[in-house]
Amino acid sequence: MLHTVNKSPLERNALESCLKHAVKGSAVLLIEDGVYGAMKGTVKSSMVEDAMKDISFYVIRPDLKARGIDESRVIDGIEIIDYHGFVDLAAKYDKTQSWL
Amino acid sequence: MLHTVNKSPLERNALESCLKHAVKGSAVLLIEDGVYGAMKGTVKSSMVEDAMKDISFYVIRPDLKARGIDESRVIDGIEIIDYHGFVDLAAKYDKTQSWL
Amino acid sequence: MKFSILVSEGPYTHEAADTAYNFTKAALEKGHEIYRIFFYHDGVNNGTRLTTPPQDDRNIVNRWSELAQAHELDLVLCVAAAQRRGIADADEAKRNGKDADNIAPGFRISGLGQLIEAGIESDRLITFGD
Amino acid sequence: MKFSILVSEGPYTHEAADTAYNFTKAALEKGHEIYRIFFYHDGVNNGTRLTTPPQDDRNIVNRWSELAQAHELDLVLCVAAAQRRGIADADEAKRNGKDADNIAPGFRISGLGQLIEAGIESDRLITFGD
Amino acid sequence: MSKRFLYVNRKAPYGTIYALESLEVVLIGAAFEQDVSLAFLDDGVFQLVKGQQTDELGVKNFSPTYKALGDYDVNKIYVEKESLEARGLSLDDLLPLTYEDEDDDWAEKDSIKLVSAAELAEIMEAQDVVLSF
Amino acid sequence: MSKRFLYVNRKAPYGTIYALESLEVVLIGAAFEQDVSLAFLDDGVFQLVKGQQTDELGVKNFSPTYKALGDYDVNKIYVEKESLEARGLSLDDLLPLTYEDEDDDWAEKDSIKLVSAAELAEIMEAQDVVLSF
Repeated sequence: MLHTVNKSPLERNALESCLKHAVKGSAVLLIEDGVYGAMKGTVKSSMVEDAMKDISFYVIRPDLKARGIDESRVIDGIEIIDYHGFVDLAAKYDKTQSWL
Repeated sequence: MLHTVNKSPLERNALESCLKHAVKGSAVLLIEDGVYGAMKGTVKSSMVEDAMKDISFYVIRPDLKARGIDESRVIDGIEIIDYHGFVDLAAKYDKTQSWL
Repeated sequence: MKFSILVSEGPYTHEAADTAYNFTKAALEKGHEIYRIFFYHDGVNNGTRLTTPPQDDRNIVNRWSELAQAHELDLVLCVAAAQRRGIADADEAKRNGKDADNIAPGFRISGLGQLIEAGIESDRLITFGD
Repeated sequence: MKFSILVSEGPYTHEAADTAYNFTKAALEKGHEIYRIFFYHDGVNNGTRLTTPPQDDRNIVNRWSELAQAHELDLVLCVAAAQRRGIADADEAKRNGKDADNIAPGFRISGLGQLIEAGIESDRLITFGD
Repeated sequence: MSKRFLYVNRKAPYGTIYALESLEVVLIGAAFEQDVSLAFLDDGVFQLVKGQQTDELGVKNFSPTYKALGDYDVNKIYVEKESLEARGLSLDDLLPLTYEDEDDDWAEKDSIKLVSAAELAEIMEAQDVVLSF
Repeated sequence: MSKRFLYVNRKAPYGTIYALESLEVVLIGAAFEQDVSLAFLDDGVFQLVKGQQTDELGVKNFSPTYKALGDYDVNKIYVEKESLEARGLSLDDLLPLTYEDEDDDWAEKDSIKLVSAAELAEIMEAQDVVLSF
């Protein structure tokens, strides 16, 4: 399954709840304000880094750039994609769950 | 100052941030989904109980009742008020800050 | 005491519109003056007369219109926010080349200066939002 | 592959409407089929023709209408959600005794069954909301 | 061929309309004879708290509608244990939701199934369509 | 008599419109010659991050407008230290916001003042009107 998270992990519990419910082999795509979850060096970074053992992480580049987050600040191993990549993920995984 | 909080402390950081910025002698009014912050026995109850030394807490009864939260579940020392009480608080304190 | 209210969310989706209404009603009942109610962000959606809520639910828009009429309230929709979200009176519709308007009775459209002025002129300004 | 999209928030206030649009455009560019775009909750506010956004900003409503025309998209506003929020076509306006309607070109109003049907008939249903 | 639909509820009632409008989708969806489940986790568990009284707030109390779900053959209602516990709640605090099991001489049975986060994760993974509100 | 207005910004930009529409209020409010301050805390500090590029997203980049605030005599911009640190940010990551001090021979000075949560609490308490978006 592909999970999308569009909330900042510093404001809401959506990412944390998502990671608690994403099984091994699933993917998490960070979109909109969710891209703050892809940043290195925040108080929530380790939560994502720990989850990367079992889950693939992706983040939307147009959302990163709009917010001034340079790619060098993205946690190593998170793949940066555009909307075409989002479509590919949505097609690859059999279903999508949005953590609103 | 009167602070109002309308978000569940179990979903968002609004109550926590409010309590970090409420000085001694100020008041916090829990409204809308913020009334979940008035409940005993949740993982966030102690945060409120600790803050009660310096801050007065109030909660809106119509919001508690709508959500099925019996008054017996409200943390001791939090005063339960209606909208007239809200108006009185807004008049008593020289300004109101909404933690949206 | 002189209160003003800022409503930042639309009807039904967030409770803000209900809380703002309940607060306003209570303030009036206690003899306070409501200097102005300013609708900003999605709050401008409180001012459309095209809503048809279910019969067993409250009619948030009509409730504002009736309270405004009963107490001569000044209900102001922010023009910039209203343009973004498609709330227009006859003048705005004409200016923007629209073939219809949808503002509800008792509301008027004006600028953000009306919010600042409310903050200056009122004893208290209370915000209800998300 | 056959995609359907659920849009749960209105234009401008939340990014959901932008992400849904960008996703839809990308899916079409990649040759996928968009079976339906269903607008629910405040999402119905994407379908009002009365918006007038600032000239230097995107026009979210027109963008949907143009994409619908170019690709024969099925843009459906939930009738119950639209009634609550004041979005009406000519039929709805007449039925509910309203003197105006505000639906934008390319949108139609229908029931929630259209969302369920989209979930059944499409390979993927993706939700964008708050 | 019927699809497995899961409705995920993570938001508290009344503060926002999502709980109410989610329920409207579930009721309409019940007519389509798909395999329907509901999940309540995080603040979504508050939707099922019993004793809701909305008259003073002036809004519609929609919680009785949950009790009608059994009549619509919606009887797989998963409530997350960890979410309840974090909120100081137990099953006793929730609406009693039941259905009559036609395969068991119409015996009345509980619709609510208490599950762990790990179990809920597997339930989510087993669906065809997941709708979140 | 002028009032002390504080605009409190706690939300990230672009995900929601609050940051942009808050800035519109500040610009209009600047014409009223009140005593104006802005506070950025929690995710609000993200509003001031430099290097925002919105062309790929297809929305308006409003961050240059913050740099114009000094020209409107809006030069008390409080940024919370704890909020920056929790997000792995420092002042170097933020837009350089300055103003020309007419009381000091129009010298260019920093508008941003880094404050602790405790200091910000006192600043909030010292206002007449607090607007939160």
